[in-house]
Order: sequence, then C-alpha cells, then structure tokens
Amino acid sequence: MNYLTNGWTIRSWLLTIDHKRIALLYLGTITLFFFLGGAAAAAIRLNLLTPAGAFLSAEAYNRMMTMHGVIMVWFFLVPAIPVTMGNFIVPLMIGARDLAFPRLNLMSWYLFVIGGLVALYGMVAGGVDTGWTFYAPLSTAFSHGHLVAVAVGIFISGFSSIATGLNFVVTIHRLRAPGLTWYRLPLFLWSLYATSLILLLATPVLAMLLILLVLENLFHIGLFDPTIGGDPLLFQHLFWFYSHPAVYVMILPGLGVVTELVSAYSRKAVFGYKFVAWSSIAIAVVGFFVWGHHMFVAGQSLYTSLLFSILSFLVAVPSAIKVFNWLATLHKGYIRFDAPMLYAFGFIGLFTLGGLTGLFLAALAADVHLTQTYFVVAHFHYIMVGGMVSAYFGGLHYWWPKITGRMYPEMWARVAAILIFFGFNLTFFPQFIIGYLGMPRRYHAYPPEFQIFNVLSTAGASILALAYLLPFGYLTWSLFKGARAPANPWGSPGLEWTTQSPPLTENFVEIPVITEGPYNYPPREGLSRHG
Amino acid sequence: MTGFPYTAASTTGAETDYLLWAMLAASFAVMALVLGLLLIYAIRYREASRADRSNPEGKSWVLEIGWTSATLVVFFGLFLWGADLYVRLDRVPDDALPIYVVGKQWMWKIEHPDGQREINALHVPLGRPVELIMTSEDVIHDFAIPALRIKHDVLPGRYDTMWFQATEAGEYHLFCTQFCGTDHAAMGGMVTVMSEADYTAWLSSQQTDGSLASLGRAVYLKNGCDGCHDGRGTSGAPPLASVAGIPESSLRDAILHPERKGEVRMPSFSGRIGEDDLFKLMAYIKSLGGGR
Amino acid sequence: MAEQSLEKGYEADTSLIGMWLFLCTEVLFFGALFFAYFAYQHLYPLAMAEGVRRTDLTFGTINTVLLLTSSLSISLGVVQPRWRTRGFVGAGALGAAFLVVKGFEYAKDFQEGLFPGPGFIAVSRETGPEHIFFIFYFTATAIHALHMLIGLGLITYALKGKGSPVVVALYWSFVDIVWICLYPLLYLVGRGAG
Amino acid sequence: MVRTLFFAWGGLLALLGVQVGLAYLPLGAAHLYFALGVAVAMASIVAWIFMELIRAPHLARIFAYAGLFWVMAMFALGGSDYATRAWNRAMGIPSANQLPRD
Repeated sequence: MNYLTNGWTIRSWLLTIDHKRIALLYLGTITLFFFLGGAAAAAIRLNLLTPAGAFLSAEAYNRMMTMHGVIMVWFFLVPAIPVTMGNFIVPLMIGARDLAFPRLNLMSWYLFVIGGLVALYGMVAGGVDTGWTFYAPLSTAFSHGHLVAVAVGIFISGFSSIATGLNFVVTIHRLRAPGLTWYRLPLFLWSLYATSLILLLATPVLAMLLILLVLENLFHIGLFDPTIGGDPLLFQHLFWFYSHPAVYVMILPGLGVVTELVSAYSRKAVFGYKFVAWSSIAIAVVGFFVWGHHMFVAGQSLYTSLLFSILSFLVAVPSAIKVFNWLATLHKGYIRFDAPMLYAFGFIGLFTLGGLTGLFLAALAADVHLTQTYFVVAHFHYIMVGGMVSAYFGGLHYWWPKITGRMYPEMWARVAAILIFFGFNLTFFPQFIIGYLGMPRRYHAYPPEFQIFNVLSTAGASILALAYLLPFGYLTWSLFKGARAPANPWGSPGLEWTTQSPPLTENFVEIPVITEGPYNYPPREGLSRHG
Repeated sequence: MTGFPYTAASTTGAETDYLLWAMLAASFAVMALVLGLLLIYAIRYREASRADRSNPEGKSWVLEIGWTSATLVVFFGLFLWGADLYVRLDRVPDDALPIYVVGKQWMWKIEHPDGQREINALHVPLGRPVELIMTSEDVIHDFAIPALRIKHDVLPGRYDTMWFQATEAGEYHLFCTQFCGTDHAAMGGMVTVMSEADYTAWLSSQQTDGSLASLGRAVYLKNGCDGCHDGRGTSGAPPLASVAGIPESSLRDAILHPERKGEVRMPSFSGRIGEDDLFKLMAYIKSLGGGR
Repeated sequence: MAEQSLEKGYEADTSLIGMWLFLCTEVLFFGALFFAYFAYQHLYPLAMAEGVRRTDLTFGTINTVLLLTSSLSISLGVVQPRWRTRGFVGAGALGAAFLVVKGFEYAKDFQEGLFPGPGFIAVSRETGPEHIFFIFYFTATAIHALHMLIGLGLITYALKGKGSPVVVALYWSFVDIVWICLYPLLYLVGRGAG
Repeated sequence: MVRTLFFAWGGLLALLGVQVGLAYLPLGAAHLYFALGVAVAMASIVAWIFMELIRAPHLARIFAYAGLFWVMAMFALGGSDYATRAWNRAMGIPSANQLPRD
C-alpha cells in the first residue's frame, strides 16, 4: 500500500493535494517542455551547420531561438528541481506529512500548465522574434509576433513559481519534525530554501514588467519608446533585476542535489556543513545586487558598471566555497561510481568551468569584447546544461527508487551519463572559441571562417540529443520491468530513506524525532550494497 | 583568413588580450586543481581501495578561510585590472577623429567629417585615435569590431560614443551584436584600417558634396536657427561659438528637447531634424568653436 | 495528525507568516512600478510636476481618508470579536466608496484627455513628456483598484465565516499602505509653486 | 487596544494634513523626500498598529523587513545608474541656465 496505489482515478490525480502526486504531475509536464525546448535547439544547431544558414529562414530562426529561450528558461530550468524533487522530497526530509499549503501546491501546478499552454499557443500560432529577453523598443514597437500571448503565459507561470517558493519557505520554517534544528537539515533543503527566497523576491518584478510590456504593446503608451521620452534602459534594469536572480534559482537546487550526491556516494559527511549551508543563502542574497553586469556595454553609467563589476566578483565566492568543500568531502571517502555520482563528477567539472568563464564576463574590459558573442552562450550553457541538467538527472536517478519503488538499470544509466558528458563538451566547448573570435549571438548566418567550430558544435548537439533520449527510455522501462526498490538502496542516512519506497500517502507511520545531524553514516562494515 | 582576429589590432585591444590571457591562465590553474583533485580522490579513495581513511576531519576553519580569502584576493585583482582598462576605454582622447554612425534596421550609415558617406563599411587611418559618435533610428543595435576588441550598444534617442586606435592595417569584421530583428545577421560589413597616406588618398577618391560642417551650415539656415543665434536677435540665445565645446549628447538634447531642461524660449526641433542632418549641424557648430 | 502538535495557535501563526511572506512579494511587485516612477522623476522632473498639477487633489484626499478609515474599521473588527461583522462590513463599504470615488475621478480624467496614447492632450509643451506621468498614474491606480476588488472579495469570504479574518485584515491594510505610498506621488509631489 | 487604534487613526489623519500642507511650501526638489518621509511614517503606523506587526510572530517581522530591504536594494543600485548617468562627460547635459549668455 503506497501513495501510488492509493486510488488510481483521473479525479484522484487531477485533484490530488498529495505533494508526491503533484511532484509526478510536474515531472510529466517538465519532461514535455524539456523535449519541446530541445527540439527548438536541434533546429537552431541544424541551421548553423552552414554559414548561409540554409535550414531556416532568418524569420524562422529568430522565432526558433526565442522559443528555445522562453521554453527552457521559464518552463524547464526555473521550475525543474524545486517542483519535481523539491515537492517530493522536502516533506520527507523534514519528517512532515505534507507541505504547509497543499491546496496552494496543486494550484501552482495548474497555474504552470495554464501558463505553459498560453505561451505555447503564442509560439505555435507564430512565435515571437525578439529573443527571450524582449528588449524594448524592439519588443514594443518593432516586433510583429505573438508577444502578448507569450508574455501572458509567462506572467501566469510566474505565480506558480511564487506559490512554490511560498510553500517551501513556510514548510521548512514551520513543519520540521521535533528535534530537527536548522543545522540538522540536509543541505539540499538549505539550497531549496535559498531558491525559494529568490523565487519570492524576484518573480513579482517580472510580473510587473510583463504587465508594462503588454500595456506598451497593446496601447503604445510610450513607457519604453525613446521617440516620446521613454527610456529603453529602464526595461533592461527591471528585466535583469528578475532574470539574474532567476539564473541562481536555476543553479541553486542543482548545487543542493550535488552536495547530497557527493556525500551519499563517498559515504562521508559533507565537509564544512555551515559554510556550504550559508553559501547558498549568500548566493541568494548577493545574487540580487549583480544584475548590472548584463548592461556593461548597453549604455549604463560608468560608475554603476564599476559597482556591478565588483559585486559580480563577490557573488562568485560562495560558489567557489561550495566546490572546494565538495572536494574536501571526497577526501578520505569510500567513493562509488554509480550513475548519480557520474553526474555529480560531471557537474563539478562543468560548473567550475562555467563559473570561471563567468569571471571573464564580470571583468569589465573583458566583457566589452566577449559580451553578446558565443562566449556568453557557451558560459551559460556550461552552467545550465553542464551544471543544472546534470544535477537534475543525477537527482532524478538518486531518488528514482524512492519516487517509483523501482530500480533503474545501472549500466544503461552510466552509459547515458558518460555520453551526455562528452556530447555536451563537444557541443559547447567550440562555442567558447568562436565567441572569443567574435561570432555574435543570435545570428542565423555567419562568416565562413567560423564554420568548422559550428559543425563540431552541431555534431556534439546530435550526440547530446540522442544521449538525452536514453534516460527517458530506460526510466520508463524501469517503471514496469525495473527491480523492486528497497527502502534504502544506497545506504544513505537521510530521513526520506527511513520510509518505505514508494512512501505511504501520509509519508511516515508516526513522525520521527531527530536526535543527531544529517550525515552520520553507519560504520563501513555493517552495510552491504543494494540492501 | 581575413578578418580573423587572433591578435588584437588596437592599442586597448592588445591590453584586453593581456587581461583575457591572464584570466585564461588563472582558470586553467583552477581547472587543473579541481580536475586533478577529482581524479586523485576518485582513484585513491574508491570504495575498494585500502587507502588510510582514519580520523577524517568534518571541517577546518583554516582551510575555509584560506580558500575564501585566496579567491577574494584574486577576484579583487582581476576587478581592478578590468575596471582600469574599462575607464580608459570610456575616456575619449581629445585629438580623436570624429566619425558619425547612424544604425537603422539592418544597415549602418557612416559619415566622415569631410562629407564622405559609407554604408556597412568603415575606412579609418592607422595609428590615430578615432571616435565613433553613434545613434540609432529605430531599435537598439550594437557596433562591434571583434578584431579591435570593442563594441558598444547604439541606442535610439541618444548619442553613444566609443573610441579606438588601430595598430595594424587590414580588413576586419563589423557586426551588429544586439538583436535587432529579421536581418540582424546581415547588418555588418568590413572595417578597413589603412596607413595615413592611403587614408587621405581614399578620402579624396570619394565623391563628396562638401564637408559636414558646410552641409551643417545649410541645415542651420534652412531651419532658421540664425534668427536667434546670429547674435543680432534680442532673444538672449547663446552665440554658437560659445557652445561648440559642449559634448555632442548635450547639444543633441539641447536642440531636440530644450523644454526638458526648462528652456522655454527655444522651440523643440524633435521630429523636424533627421539624425543625418543633426550630425551635419553638430559638425557645423563644432567647427565654429575652432574644432576640438 | 494526532501526534503532531498542530494545535490551533501554531497553525494560525503559520497562515499569518504565509500572508506576511505573500505581502513581501507584493512589496516587490509594486516596488518595480515605483522604480519606474523614480527613474522618470529623475529624468523629467518638470514633466512629472506638470502631470501632478493636473490631477484632482480633492478626489485623492477623500480617497485617502476613506481608505485610512476602512483600515481602522477592519483592525477594530479583528481586535474586538464582538465588532467583527460591523468592522468588516464597514471596511467593505468604505472600500466600495473608494472605488466609486475613483470611478468619478477616472471619468473626469478621460474628459480632460489625460489617458496616455493618441487621445492625450498635452497642456503645456514646455515641460517634456507629460504622458509618462499618466502612464504611471493609470497603471498604478488600476492595479491598486484590482487589489481592492480582490480585498472586497476576501472580506465577503471572511464575513461568511470561512478563511481566517486576521489574514484578510492584513491583506486589506497592506492595500491601504500601497495607497499611502501612491498618494503623495500622484497628488502632492510638485503640486505647489515648486 | 481599541484606544490605541483610534489614537493611531487620529495620528494618520494629522500626518495626512501635514503632508498636504508641505506640498504647498516652496521646497523645490525636496518635495519628493518630504512627502515620501511622511508617507513612510503613515505606512509604519498602519503596519505596526493596525496590522499588529509589533505582536506578530518573530518570523513575520523578518519577512516584512526583508521586503523593504530588497526594494531599497533595487532603488539604490538601479537608481545609481540614473543618478550617475549624467556625470559621464559624454552624457553630461548642463541645465538651460548654465549655458553661457551673451
């Protein structure tokens, strides 16, 4: 008897307020959007095979590139880990029956789906040709796509993020099991708490900006129209005030998942617990003060650019602290190379490279040369795809037995992890080079001397696309044919591993009382693998 | 391959390259450290190995303070280096040759002070600072020359300036790097850096209907500016020679939107003078003050 | 649920904290609009002052008094359980009055051609883009009025005994705070000789 | 408690009067800061007394102040761009009366 078999009617799924079922509903929606965005990316890479960009017309390329951006940012990366693993694991990790506001949680899924459908309508009906950044005055006076539909779609899905953020913050504060102090919380919860803070504080600014954008588009009231006194930089300020913290929303849960994986698969407590915990909060707070580094060449005042440059260097320090602490955790550990650990190793390498190239863009003079080129594209893909998506797959595999009660096929999972790592590097490393050489972003055609690197990148993209299909395949297979999963297949000390897999609807028979910290592993001899 | 800027072809560009190579070296060192440690630990502490794992420490203030302060020091150094070069990039030398650039949806219109006009192409002399005074007629564009390691957004409704001093003759790519609509990819061309002699030869070979300043005089008269500004009038308008030294952006706002600064006696010329004519007027006003 | 100590007080506090957190997001939501106002106040002080001079101070002040009183009324309803219905009904009535007065003010504004866009009549050319003030004026008051409507819905919901009245009172008083910050920017700054 | 509510209400109306009065004094650019100062005072009265922030749970107070802190951060950093944009020589625009008169 578990939450899956507890009633299997359409109503029991569509009107459920069980955080575990809502997590599965989200998992399905997220996967759909991931493959939609991926299809747009495949079209872009195919088009860039030749300098003339023969596969897509200029108009179609612009709309495809915007669609890839909008779907990936708002409908996959921002929600991914918080709404799937977060929704499922947070109550289990803190010993609670459910989140603080279960009905709000279901509403957040419906808002996400409605927002997604409205945005999808906008894109299918004709798409938007402004890029996912919607800069004025191009988006307000010179674009002739379905901007209003896409903006309304994102606006609605924004409230789904706010609802999820609100739920997590209140739950982690108020519904912890007796004895579970803040410093006994698993670090995945610290990173989700920091993510929720950003979701709560940044998304409203995006909501207001989208209202102004739609008003400007419908009534041409001239707020961002420079010919009648409007200031285009105001749009950029408000946009990046949301969008930079949003990229920390995307990566922070990944940092949390990797901290859990590194500790679980080296059977060792996380090194420097307090530093890793508070570095998540530091990233969330300082992440709000750095948005100006997107506007170094946009005509922002010189003195403000200096201020934002120093703050952007500061925000990189907590991430460095996390990487060093992971390495110190591995020291003197018992490292096992299961699939999630391969994803974690890939994450550490790629996230570090992504972070370092971010420093290139924070240094003012270097940014003048590198911004708006493929160097920036490679930088954020290293962190988003190399970092965030690897952590998403790592976490998905790590908690798969707990979510579905089935074990995934280990060999296939390792093959997929390695294939994804190499496909990714072949896709995005060449982009650093053509970025330094000056190939601009969002070009559907380019000078012939950049072709060799684009061909390499497209080859890599095809490997990556195939590699992403593998987990989809064998995980679905494991739902029916996978081995039955024990309560604690990895021998991890987390609270979620003390219940059965898949858990009961009410999670725990009775609420546990916590007496010691989150990462104390039983002595080495007492445990066999696959328990 | 022409236009392939492995080495920077401008004074500030060379310095930007030094910063980029230094950061690359630092990143290479950090990556070597991280990947090295990952590899060592993966082999040494794999589950089956017999390595000694006695008394593993859970935390160590020395290590934490150590690597945090190390990163802070390195980052602060990189910030200073980048900021110093950025400020120098922002200060235009006074003897720079002004070239006027108007970006419009999907082409660059360039005007030289002596009246030569170019579309999607720019000819500049070697070894002399050149200042680009840029504006846009519709959306935000970005005038980018990767070989010279410079770019700057070109916003409608205001002037943005950028300068460089080329050090190597040759042909380099010019791109628009701020997304501006359908033919964003087609909006570019070639920047040709020539020796001083070739440059003057090229200038004279171009057909021109008078220097910008003379054309500016025509715009000045056509719009009746002389009524107040010739000093005869009683309207208290400043003689133009006295405002010649004011930067172009200030002149532009004073001409197009005087009312925004409380100047009620001068009518607003917004919408009555196009961007090209405004550049000519600027050149004319500046020529009255004996040039810069 | 038995063994988990979710007695009434703890759960009430949780919903209180949840509402304060939601109000935190609303502060950022309106904060973005105020940022746009302060940006244009810096760029075009004269144009914004001209805009303020063209709004109707009497309507604005009446509305402010109405809203302050309705916030008092709902707080009384929360503090004194026996005055609960009277407090909430009073707050709702005053809120409705606010919206009626706002309606008249909008009608007057439309006649004077203050709505930005093609119909906008710029009185004096000497001060720059006056319409920008009215973008802020109409957007802010429209979104505030929308929040008032949601507040009225919540009040009727609380009057029917469902939901927690304290949380509804918090939301209502917050909407009052938003108006307190809007009032000077729309009706006072720059109105005098300056 | 009821008495303090009425007392606070009286205070709010008084502050409103002060605010309107201040608007007609010739303060020039300072109008904005005086008017906002009074508005902040009124908002604090409503928040502390009407919304009982004083007796609210510790956490609620933190979230209230967090909202204010982040909005101030947006105004400070975003505002610094608008404030210092005119300092840069190229953007500098002298106001009309600074232009030399003949």
